[in-house]
Amino acid sequence: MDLAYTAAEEAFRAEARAWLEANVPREPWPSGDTREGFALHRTWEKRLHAAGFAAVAWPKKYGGRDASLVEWLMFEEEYYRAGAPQRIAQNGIFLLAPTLFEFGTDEQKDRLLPRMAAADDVWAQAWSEPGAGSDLAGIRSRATRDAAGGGFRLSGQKTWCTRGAFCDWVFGLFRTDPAAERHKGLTYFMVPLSAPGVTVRGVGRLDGDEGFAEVFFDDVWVPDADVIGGVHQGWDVAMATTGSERGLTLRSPGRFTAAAERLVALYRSIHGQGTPVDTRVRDAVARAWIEAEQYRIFTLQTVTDVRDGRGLGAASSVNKIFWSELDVRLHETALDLLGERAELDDDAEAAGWMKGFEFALAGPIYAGTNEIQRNIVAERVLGLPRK
Amino acid sequence: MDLAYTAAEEAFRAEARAWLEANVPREPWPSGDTREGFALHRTWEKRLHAAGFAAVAWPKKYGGRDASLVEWLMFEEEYYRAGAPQRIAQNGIFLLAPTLFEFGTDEQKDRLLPRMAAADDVWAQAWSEPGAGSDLAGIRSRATRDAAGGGFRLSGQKTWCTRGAFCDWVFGLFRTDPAAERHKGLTYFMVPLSAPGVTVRGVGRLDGDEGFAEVFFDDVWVPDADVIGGVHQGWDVAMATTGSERGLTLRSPGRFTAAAERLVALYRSIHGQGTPVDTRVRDAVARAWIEAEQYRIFTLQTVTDVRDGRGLGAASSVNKIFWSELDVRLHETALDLLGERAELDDDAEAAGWMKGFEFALAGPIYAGTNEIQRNIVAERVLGLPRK
Amino acid sequence: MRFALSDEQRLLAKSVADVLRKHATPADVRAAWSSDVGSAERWAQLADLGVPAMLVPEQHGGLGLSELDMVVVLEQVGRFALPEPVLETAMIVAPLLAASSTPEAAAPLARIVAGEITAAVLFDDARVAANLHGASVVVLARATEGVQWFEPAAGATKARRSVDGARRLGELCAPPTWAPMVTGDRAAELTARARDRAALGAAAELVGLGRAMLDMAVDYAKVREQFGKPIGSFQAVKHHLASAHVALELARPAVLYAAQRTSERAADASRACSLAKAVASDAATGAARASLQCHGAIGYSFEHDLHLWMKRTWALARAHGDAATQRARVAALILDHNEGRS
Amino acid sequence: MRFALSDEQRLLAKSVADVLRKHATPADVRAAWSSDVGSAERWAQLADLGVPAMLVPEQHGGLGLSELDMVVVLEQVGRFALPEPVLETAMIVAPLLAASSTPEAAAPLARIVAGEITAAVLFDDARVAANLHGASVVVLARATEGVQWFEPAAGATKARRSVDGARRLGELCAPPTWAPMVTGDRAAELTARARDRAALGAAAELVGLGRAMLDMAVDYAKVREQFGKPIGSFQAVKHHLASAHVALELARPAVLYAAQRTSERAADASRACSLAKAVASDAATGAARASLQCHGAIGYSFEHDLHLWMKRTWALARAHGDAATQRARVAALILDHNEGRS
Repeated sequence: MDLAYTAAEEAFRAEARAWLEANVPREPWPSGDTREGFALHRTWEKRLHAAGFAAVAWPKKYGGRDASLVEWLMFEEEYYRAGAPQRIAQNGIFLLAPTLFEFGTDEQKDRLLPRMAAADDVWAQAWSEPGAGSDLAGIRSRATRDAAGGGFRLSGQKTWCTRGAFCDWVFGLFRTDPAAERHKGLTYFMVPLSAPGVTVRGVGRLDGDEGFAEVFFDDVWVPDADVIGGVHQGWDVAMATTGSERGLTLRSPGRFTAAAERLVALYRSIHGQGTPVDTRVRDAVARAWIEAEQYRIFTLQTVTDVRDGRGLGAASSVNKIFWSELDVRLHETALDLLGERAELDDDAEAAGWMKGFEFALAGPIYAGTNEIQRNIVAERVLGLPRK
Repeated sequence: MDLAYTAAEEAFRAEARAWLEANVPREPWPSGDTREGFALHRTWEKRLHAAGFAAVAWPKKYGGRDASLVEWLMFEEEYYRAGAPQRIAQNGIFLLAPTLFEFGTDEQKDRLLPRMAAADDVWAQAWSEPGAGSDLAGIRSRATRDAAGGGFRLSGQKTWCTRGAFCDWVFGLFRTDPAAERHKGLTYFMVPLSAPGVTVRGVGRLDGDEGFAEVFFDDVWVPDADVIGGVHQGWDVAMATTGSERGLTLRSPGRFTAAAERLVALYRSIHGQGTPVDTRVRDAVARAWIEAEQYRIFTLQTVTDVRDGRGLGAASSVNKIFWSELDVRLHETALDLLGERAELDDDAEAAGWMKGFEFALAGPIYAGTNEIQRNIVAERVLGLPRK
Repeated sequence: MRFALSDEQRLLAKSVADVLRKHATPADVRAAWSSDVGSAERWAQLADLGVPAMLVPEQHGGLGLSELDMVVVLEQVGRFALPEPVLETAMIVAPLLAASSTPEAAAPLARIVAGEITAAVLFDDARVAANLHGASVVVLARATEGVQWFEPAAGATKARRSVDGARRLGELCAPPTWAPMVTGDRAAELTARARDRAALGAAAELVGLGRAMLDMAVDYAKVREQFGKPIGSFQAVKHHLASAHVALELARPAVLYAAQRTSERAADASRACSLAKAVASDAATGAARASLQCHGAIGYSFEHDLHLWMKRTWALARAHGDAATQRARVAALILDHNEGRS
Repeated sequence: MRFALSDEQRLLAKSVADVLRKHATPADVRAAWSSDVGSAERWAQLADLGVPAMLVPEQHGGLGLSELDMVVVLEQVGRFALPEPVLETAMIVAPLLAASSTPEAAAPLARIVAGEITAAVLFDDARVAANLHGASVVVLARATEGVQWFEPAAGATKARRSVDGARRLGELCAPPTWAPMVTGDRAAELTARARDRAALGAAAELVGLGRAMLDMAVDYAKVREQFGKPIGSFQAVKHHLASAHVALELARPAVLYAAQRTSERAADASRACSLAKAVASDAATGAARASLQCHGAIGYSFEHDLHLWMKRTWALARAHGDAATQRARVAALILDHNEGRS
């Protein structure tokens, strides 16, 4: 057991902290899930890229800086601590890119990753469909071999594509073998939203932003070069991405430890010196802080496991259950501290926590509901019978 | 809506309170789930009977006093408020008797109820079997028609019979049609534990008492007169009893409101004047008190429904989920108040709460686990699909 | 002892529901999100039903009904997520004006009873309240200083934005000269009773909101399929919804009980109101959470009605004392003042 | 950065587990319920493994191992519900005596290292502690007054009964003349560090207890059938056990982290120990509850082993500061002293 960081790692942290201090906008920006906010956030992505911070863990040739997993965690910690802007590039950088690294061809990586890192292409997910959900097995959107060869023709509808109304590309599964059952016969495609036959419709959502989209595909031509992994192999490829989404990469502890520190600051601003000690509130704040710290510590173990070559597999469900539920409790505690102020949408501090709460509520739902995650833990980790 | 009681009801309450004040033992007795405690508690049952308080809601001719449902609730409230002894007769009086009133013959009622009220016969349940559980459908104990006629021969094993090692009779289900599936082909029998072929073995339990028993039946002869309801009709009969067990009758609110008042007293004894206000603890105590009061109020509504002829049906599952979970939280709160003292088995106050906690933990398990109760609520009350 | 609504009360609930089903559809609630003023037509319809006059005694031209009747109406207000200020006008302010027994109260009271105006209330040192910006009469109810009402001048209030866009909040920017109509013990009593009614009324709305969200989730769980069967057949979904049902089933009688005790001026009335608000807040927020979880991503969408109910729930659960604040009130009564159960 | 046990530590865990599997069977634990004294043989076996000497520096004849090594052992102690006072003797008292650097400590320390005696500790104004009645050396550790150790005379202590019959509690009835061996800042420091180790050690045992109870429930849920299939195939059972697993999976690294930080004398060591005890207490009591619920009535029986583990859990979860007390300590550190994360 060694909890110390190397001098190089500490130097990296110092560099990231200094850059963020100098560059993070002082005033909060409009949400990146609105049209104008999205445009603004794209400029931020480009600044990150110019400084080499867009995708620190990627190889240099794709726009990264070959950072280690530990350095990546450090960067995330500093990023959230600095209150830096939302990452609109996250679907590409944190979800699609790991899939490309594992299943993509060199041509795909060379063509797509540098543009992704530079935010020339911003990516959206296209997983859900009106009749499919957490299990993805109900996917009905079809891709059929183009008679002329060299590609496929895609038809169908995808829903709940985050920021899909403003993005450049989507990735998702389409059914290439209609006779195959459930998880079989699916293929993983990447599609530019500018392709003929694609229609995108924005949908408002709970937190007031219109960052969801429905995407309709009407006989959209996609070349073979935009298939990831083999034809009909989409399920295995997607599982890698889904694992990534609910695993280590999407939810680094920095996000929660930073929120916990903001919660401590909120407590101090409300329960200043001279106010009576309120043990009920202190207990709730301590609990939230402790859970964030627990997740930070747990992640040190996870990183070590990954570095040692022990994959996470079903254990990533443990991860996802924990962070998604701690995030809800943490924000609930903040709203409880705010009391009647919590509902004020024109009180920037209150509205920030309320938006965070609404976002947190999506945690137990997306990337496989926590009900499904608990099934996975019970069946694949504890070995309980499926039926 | 009328929350007032009649003069007759108030007079009944006053009489019960006065009698209990005069008769409840000052010192706590050993648990009725031990052999010596059981004998002592039988004398208490006999005193209750002599005063007409053994089964207040029963007809006078069986040893009751024709009390109304409201009066019964009042009696329970006074009984628990007075800290009166545990009712070892409860399996007979609160579980079997309602079944006899609904399904029993006049001969059975005349023969069994007066002796039950007088604690000449104390009854145990024989529901569970090693391979059956909450659904009772896995019952394998058999009853076959005696070739000589006039009765049945019973074989098999029952487990977890509360106080079965000290009781006089048991009631339970036996399979009379081995070819019938699951809930069919069962018959409801009453069996004296003194019958030839019956073996009773005591089993210790979590709270240290030995009040559980396993009962073995080896070709035990039971006359037709000791079948309740029709042959093969045991399931319907048992459902009435099970409904009763988890319904209104077994868990009157008086039990919880009295415990909540004891919790308030415990809080006051620990957090006296001059100690700093501990809002965390106060919140927990208030929550427990509130839940007990909620259940008291809810029961007023239930009593009105019953009196108006609206049966409870599946709604009794709501009842059972609520009281069993509030009972656990209430006792947990008391143990938290006690802190390190909570584990002291030779500290009478602490040990009392710990025993109460252990007893409360059985609540979500027995009389149909709360998992099954939630299924019932979801399917029969909310109308969600079974499969 | 009889714990049940009367036939008249059931009929009242039905009459209100019939009107709201037609005139407070989800589309109407949604429209309130983009409107700065309340719907005059809907208020007129409520006035036709006598709603603003319910708690006003007959000698003041009112209907002389009880808090229990009012709670029956407010449960429907919650069920349909009605944006109009029934709680503020009919439950809190109208009976307060009537009980003040001052000549100054006659004029605003008559206009409320006639359905011409709506009202708002600010307790003690609060500055922000529902319906404050736009109300024709505002009551300042201060337990230790007195009770005063006034017609806010233009510019005296400004709009504040709630997470629930249909909830029109206002802030008092220019308080009137302090000139209480009622002072001393009487003011303390009027304020305390108005606070209790505020908590009780919010509790009733929350029970209605919670039930509506649970109904939505149940309907959805019956038809939405995953893994080849309706999601309502999965035990996890069943248990989420069953737990929400249990909480609501136990919260509703607590609200009815508090209303009855309040109408009786019983000794435990104030405690019962706090208890009702505490359990209704928790039951409704729990139902919101369960409903959202069972709806999955679709519930997260602005296009789905659930969020209209959910945001009202979040706001009302905290308004007039959140669950913890109300439990602290109960704690003070049971732990410090040695009040036994009635 | 490397967050993992070393090969030596894994081997140590295995060695302890091998001994306990053989000599601390459930039947042995049960036998401890009806015995007034600890098992001398089992203590000798632990001494053979070097357990009592682990945290004693080599210059005092000990093994000079770290708190992390000790925690690895204590996790196994919990897993097997071992009744012996490893926590009190090896984790709390031995290093305290060694760190006191007083000549008076040499004799009792040597006997502990040799495996001849066990120890107990009373912090501040406590009178009751585990292993107090029967321990050959008792430490009184008082932050503000000093630290003293003594051999209790006959009659100086009496036995107290715990809900966990295998846990031998004692009460100090006749305290010795107060004559501290260590006073002032040094005593405060020794006491604070001993308290941290106590919390940490209990946390490690709780993680082991929780895991053992979860394992029992999983095994049972695989074979026990209801409604014609194993109960482990029902989603409700799966989710109970999955939640218990998540809590334990997140608690264990917190314990290891606190141990490592303690061994490093790091600035956040004390906070980490409180955090570890808080989350381990909750995770273990949660696992007990889930396990009991999934076992149904059989788990309620004295004949089932579960209750041995469950009662130890209930006792240890409250000993050395329950979850709320430890969270309050963390709160004081993060809210009042402005300590950031390390």
